[in-house]
Amino acid sequence: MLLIDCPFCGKRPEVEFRCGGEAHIARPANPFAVDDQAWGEHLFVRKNPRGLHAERWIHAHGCGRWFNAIRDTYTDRFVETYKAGERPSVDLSEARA
Amino acid sequence: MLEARNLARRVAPLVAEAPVVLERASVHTLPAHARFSLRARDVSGVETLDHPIGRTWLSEKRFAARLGPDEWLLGAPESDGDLLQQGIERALSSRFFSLVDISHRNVAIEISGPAAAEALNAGCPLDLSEAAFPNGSATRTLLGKAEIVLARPSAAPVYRVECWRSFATYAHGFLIEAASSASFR
Amino acid sequence: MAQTYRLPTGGRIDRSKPIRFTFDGRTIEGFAGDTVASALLANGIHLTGRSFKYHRPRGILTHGSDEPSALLSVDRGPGRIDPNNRATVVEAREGLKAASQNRWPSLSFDVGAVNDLLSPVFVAGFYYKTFMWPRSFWDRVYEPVIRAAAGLGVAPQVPDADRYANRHAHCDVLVVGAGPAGLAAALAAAKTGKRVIVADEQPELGGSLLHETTTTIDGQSAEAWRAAAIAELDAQENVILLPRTTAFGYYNHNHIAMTERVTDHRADAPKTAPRERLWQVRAGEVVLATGAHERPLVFADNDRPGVMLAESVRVFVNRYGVLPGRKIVFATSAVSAYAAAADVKAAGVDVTLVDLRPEIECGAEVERLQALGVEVLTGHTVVGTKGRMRVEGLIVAPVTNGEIGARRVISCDCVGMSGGWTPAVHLFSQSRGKLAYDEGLDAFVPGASAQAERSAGAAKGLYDLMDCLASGFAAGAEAAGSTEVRTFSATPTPVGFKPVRALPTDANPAKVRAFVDFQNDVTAKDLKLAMREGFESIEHVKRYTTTGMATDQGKTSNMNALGIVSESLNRPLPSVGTTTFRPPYTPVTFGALVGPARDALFDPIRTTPIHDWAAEHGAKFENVALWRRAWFFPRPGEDQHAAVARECKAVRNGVGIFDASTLGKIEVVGPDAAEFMNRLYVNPWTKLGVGRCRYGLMLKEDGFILDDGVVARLADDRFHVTTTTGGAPRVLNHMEDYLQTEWPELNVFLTSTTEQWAVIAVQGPKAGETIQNLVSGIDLSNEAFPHMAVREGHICGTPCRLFRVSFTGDLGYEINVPSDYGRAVWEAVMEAGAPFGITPYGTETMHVLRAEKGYIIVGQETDGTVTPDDVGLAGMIAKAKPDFVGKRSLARPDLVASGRKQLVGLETADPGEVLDEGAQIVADPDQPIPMKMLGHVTSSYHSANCGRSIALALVEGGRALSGKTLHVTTPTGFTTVTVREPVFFDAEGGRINA
Amino acid sequence: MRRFSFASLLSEALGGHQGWGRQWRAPDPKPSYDVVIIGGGGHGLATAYYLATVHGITNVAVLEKGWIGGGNTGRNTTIIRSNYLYDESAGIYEHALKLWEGLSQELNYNVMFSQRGVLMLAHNHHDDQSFKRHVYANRLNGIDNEWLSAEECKDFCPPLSISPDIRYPVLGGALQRRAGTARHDAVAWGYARGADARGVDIIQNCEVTGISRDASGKAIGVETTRGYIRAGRIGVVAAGNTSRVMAMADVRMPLESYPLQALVSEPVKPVFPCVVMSNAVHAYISQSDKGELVIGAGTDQYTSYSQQGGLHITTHTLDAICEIFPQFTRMRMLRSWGGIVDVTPDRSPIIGKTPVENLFVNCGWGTGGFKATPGSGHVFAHTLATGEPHKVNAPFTLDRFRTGRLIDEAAAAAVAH
Repeated sequence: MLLIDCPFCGKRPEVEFRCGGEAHIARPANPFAVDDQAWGEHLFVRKNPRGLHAERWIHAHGCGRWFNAIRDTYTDRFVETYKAGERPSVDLSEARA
Repeated sequence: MLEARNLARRVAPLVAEAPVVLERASVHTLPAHARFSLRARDVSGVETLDHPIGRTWLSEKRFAARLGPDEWLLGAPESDGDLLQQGIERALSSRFFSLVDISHRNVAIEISGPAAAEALNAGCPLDLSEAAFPNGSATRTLLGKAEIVLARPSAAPVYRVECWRSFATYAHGFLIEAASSASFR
Repeated sequence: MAQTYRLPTGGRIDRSKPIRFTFDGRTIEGFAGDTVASALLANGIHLTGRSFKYHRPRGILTHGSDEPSALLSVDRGPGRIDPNNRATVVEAREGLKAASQNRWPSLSFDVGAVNDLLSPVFVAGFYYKTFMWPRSFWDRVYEPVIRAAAGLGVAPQVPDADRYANRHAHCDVLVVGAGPAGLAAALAAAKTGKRVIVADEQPELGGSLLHETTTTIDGQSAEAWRAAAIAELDAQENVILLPRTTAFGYYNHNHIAMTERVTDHRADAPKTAPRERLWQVRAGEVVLATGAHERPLVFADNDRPGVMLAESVRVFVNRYGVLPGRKIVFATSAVSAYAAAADVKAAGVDVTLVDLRPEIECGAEVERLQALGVEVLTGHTVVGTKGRMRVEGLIVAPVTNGEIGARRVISCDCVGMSGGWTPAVHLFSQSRGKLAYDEGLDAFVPGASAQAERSAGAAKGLYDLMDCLASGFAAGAEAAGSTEVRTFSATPTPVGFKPVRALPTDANPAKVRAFVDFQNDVTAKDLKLAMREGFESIEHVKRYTTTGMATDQGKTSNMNALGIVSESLNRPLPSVGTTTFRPPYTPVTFGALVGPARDALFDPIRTTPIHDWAAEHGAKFENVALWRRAWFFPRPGEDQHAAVARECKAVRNGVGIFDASTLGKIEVVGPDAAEFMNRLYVNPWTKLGVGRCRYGLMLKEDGFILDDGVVARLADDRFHVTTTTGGAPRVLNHMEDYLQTEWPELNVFLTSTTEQWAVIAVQGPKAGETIQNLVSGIDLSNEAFPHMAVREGHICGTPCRLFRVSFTGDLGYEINVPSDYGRAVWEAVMEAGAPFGITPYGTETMHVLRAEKGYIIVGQETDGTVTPDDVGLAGMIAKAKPDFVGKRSLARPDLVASGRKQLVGLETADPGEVLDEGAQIVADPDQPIPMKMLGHVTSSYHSANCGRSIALALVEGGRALSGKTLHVTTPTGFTTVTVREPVFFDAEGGRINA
Repeated sequence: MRRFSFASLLSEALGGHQGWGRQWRAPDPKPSYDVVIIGGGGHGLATAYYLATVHGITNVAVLEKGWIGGGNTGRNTTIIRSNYLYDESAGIYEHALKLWEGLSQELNYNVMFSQRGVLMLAHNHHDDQSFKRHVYANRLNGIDNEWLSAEECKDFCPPLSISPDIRYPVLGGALQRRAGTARHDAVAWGYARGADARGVDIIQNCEVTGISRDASGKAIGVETTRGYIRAGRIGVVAAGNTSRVMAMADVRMPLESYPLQALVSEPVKPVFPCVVMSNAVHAYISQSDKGELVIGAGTDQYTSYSQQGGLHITTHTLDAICEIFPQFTRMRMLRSWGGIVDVTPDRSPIIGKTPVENLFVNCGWGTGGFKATPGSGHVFAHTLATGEPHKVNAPFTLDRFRTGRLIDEAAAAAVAH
């Protein structure tokens, strides 16, 4: 069971959280401006990296806030967590594939 | 809401449950209480609310547990419910907030005794040690398969477990089972 | 004669507390402190069971949790019988009944032993090559026979009489293993004041110190040092000592799972005490002081009862005061066996020691042992054993430069063997630390850590007592953030061994059966066969031969198997790889993992404030998500059909009352509430007036229906949203997600009020008359309070939110009152409705009544692939809104394509025939299989009000098929239906406004 | 290929089994192949086998970064069934089931396909309706599936508790009698041996590190840890690692990889005669030929390549198992493990062409890939051989995530009201 550092509550056990998948996928401001291909990708295509991954979590059985995390999907180690709307301090483009 | 106005009989979910007193941990149901869920973004300067997440402002009769950056569980004796509501409305009058009566949504159970924390840890994955969960702590968490708000209102080994009413039978049963297991060395 | 092999003195057993238990019906005497194994040995019993495949006689190999052979069924009373217990771990207790396994009719005469004669055929992987003809014989003949022969013990037959407990715990330092290294680590960590937990699988803490009789530490006996260390730890409040507790799993982020055996060893345990307790520890730092396992030697017929590990012989003598034999031969390539031989000799036993190593490599230990009167044969290999049910002799031969000399039989009744030591790196490996091969130690040792842990003592290959103590202390101090260093003085431990794989032999290699995995009957020959067949990765070898897959998970076999593979392939051992260690370290009862989550605590049963009333009035209940809802209210003599028919008619003709409390409720509050609702629902909300309600439909972003429910506007900035019962948590999550992450600029807050309100639906033409005298402050007239309106007022003096809504198509109200008043208000409404024949009804009647009106139920008419248009609700969609969740997806090609399934009504030709829900629909029942299916029946009931059966269905292009005939599957064939509009009752909708 | 039979076994027994040769060779990679298959699991090996046997294409390499069958093939709970709801899924799983029924004989390798029956328990009205929908749909598709009452469920699976007093009483169940289990490792080995005998090169310890494309964008070869290999066509069958491999050709996939856990008990004498699945309480269980209870746990909630999940997933599964089989609390968990499953948004596979010419993909089997192994390999071989999908895999396109034509079995079983 992971130990997750909620930006509001500190380190808490995974069972209090729900994972919301890949982070920083912005909903297009005007969905009708994108074609079916792009809309399909928005809905379904995910990076799914082996390595650093920006993902969404909600401290559902805690403070109830959504936040983001950078986790290495190979080691399952969290590099950082940060509030929704903020950017991570690590550069994900350098993350190992 | 003032009880005097009500003609209908009130039936609490754990009304029939007698206190369970075991050697090292005891489980009691607590009487009805006025409670509100307060949601607000800005509470600066409001003494009863402006404290860290996970901490509780406590007076003799009322409490305000900060469960998150914008969420508080407020409590008062049944008869003080309207006053509490008015107080919050006054204090936050110029700001955006949501105040919702949840007096009947929540049920409180108390577990106390030297093994109270250990019993809670049968289902609650948090560190309840003196350093990690001192007097005045409160947080939403889990007890087995039920979500609860766990509060520690005093320095004594006494914990208040609040859950939604339909989970009360489960939470109560869980605590009794846990208290009896914890009592066994 | 009882306990003829018990030494007159010595050992840690309590001779003042004799106990009696049975083994295969025979009474065994022992003492408190015995394991079943030590007591059996004290009674001269070695034969304890039959092996998995060949049903060979097997005895006790080890003294601990790595035991692969001595597995017993243990009976501690009714509901307390379980198989596959290691005799070396089960503490003997009064009244326990142990039984051998995998034998029939008896342990000494086992019919299955015929397999042993067939062993030339039954080699590794033989079953992949045969049993294929005739095809049908696999299921009917071969497999049943194979299954019956395998499987060891018998599964419990009745529900468990025991309880189990769970405990989450936190500490700064967790020390796993309380041998010398672990105790030293704990002492160091405890001194810092940090929170320390010490867990050890044995009943007493101390590890190897429990059988050291001559060793001293810091000038005192090992036992005195051990006792002082434990006393010191026990006295500290920051330390929790957990004997009988096995750390079995090392999970992510220093989450360690351990089982504490609480009552199995106690005949006097209170009935309520948990049998086991699962500890889930979140540790800041972990010290792994898990010790090492001794390796068996691989030689012909090394599996005879009486052949044991050398150190185990020593443990039985020193710790339990038991002689495993009267004439014991040690066979070894490790110096540690000399200590065992010396201790056994001191106990008065005739001892011979055979060392594979040439004398020159054996050092001073040889002379020391000879001085005690022990015959020592260096440079000798073992080529076989004598005996069957018990070893009677060891066949040895000198070996010089690979040449085997003349054989010699040393008669004996016990063999102690040692092929060296393997650090127990299981937990380290589970923590995903990298193992490193140490050639000098011929073992994998902990390399780079992946988590906050460190190993100490024998677990990292340090076998000298002084080193163990020092490394333990250093690890404990470091884990606790201290830099304290301490040295210990202790009797030097002779260490070192020569790695051997299969022992050299002069026998025909095709005939030699030298066991590597004792439980799964895997021989060195099997491993070589696997390699000949191209299975070269150790994982392949393991899977093909099943070595290492037994209940000891390879603790005794893995290194020998690896070594043999490495040697045969002529590849360095690390390149063959080590198998991955997975939890659990030793098997863990399901009960411990389940803990209290049984019976009433398995899953919460959610009930409404009116539940008890319903139960008192004979309701039958159904499970809906976690809720238990009243299903129908049968009167005496009524079956479900009759009860539902009566309830349905009562609602249409008078008034019915229904507990709708389980509906999800969310209070949406804030100046941007209407905008938020606009973005989430397909419907428009801006113009919904205060005091008005609207049916809302919500989609997922993929365009499919997520949920529905009535929404009331209580104020400009306050909505009372309702959801389906099962959808309540999902909808709130969905809303929170968008609110927090997509539209944080909106000033809106959400609060679940599902359980704040009891909801009493009063439905039917007499609904208004029923409640009018109970309500105050609300004008119930049609003009003042029309359909789809909401008012706040009082009922029975209790504040309420009164909705004029209907899920029946008749006049209806939903009374929301604070939950604690639900039952009283319900009873008041029942009383007020009595003159109108008010009838309580359950979910089944609710379903029928809404189906009569063609109202959908999300999850029944929809299934996660259904759009608003599919169910005829496209009209709900606000045309003017540029966007809402799911709108874009509704324009995807397949969602606008023709031929989608659409909601229709179906009528059977026979009005009495009720279709099966889930039945499939075809145009032509005579077409060949596979048939083209047009859709399926989503809802189907007998409607008492329509006087016939009714059904709703999703049918391909269904709306254009009205009046057409289709065919629907039945349990025996097909039946004919006519497609129609999905409204069966009051199609004009007049009743709702009546 | 040396034929396996009781006679050959017996004759080898007389000679101490010295005469058995390798079941498959260990060749060095050639510079070029007609088809390169990335991934030596069951699906990849089956693909190679059918390329050789059905299509006569034998200049084929299967590249495996570890040892064959070491991924999900060797980590699953071996359940095989075909009683899926939608025509598309029923089509491919039934195609596979028919191949399973003759597989041991076809491969001359006993894969121990055991038609013990798979019983799916209904615990509420919604299950009842949903399973009947399946039963009827299967019947019209020619797939066996029948509805059993609770008592009939108990007769079929005696250890089952049908007490009305348990939390979610058993109301009935859907039984597919032709469904069952197989010996997972043997499937990989049997296909490997069969493919190898027909000339396919199975190359272990060979990790693909790049996919090379020509100026027109066409895939033309793979970079590997054992050198560059030219390829006429490339089939990616890399399960949990598909996203990574496809990224080498700049193709982004609608996939996420999750840890899936499973466990076995200590072995016991035959006690559990079939496979039981319960969606409502999230559990499935069978007993292996060795006697171990084989129990499937769930996936963790986050993506991961660690093949390790949390203990709470295991405990949750065992809660459910012990609720319907209360006598099993005294059984012991012997071994638990994790695999990485690649999951598509509709939990159905993607088998077919990709936007890159000559690059084909077979992935997204999620938690259900083992049962499809023969069918998946068979139709993917067709796709690789002809460049066009077989009619059975034609619906399982990558394009469906654009058009919305999803094949969502899980949504069809959505938990109700």
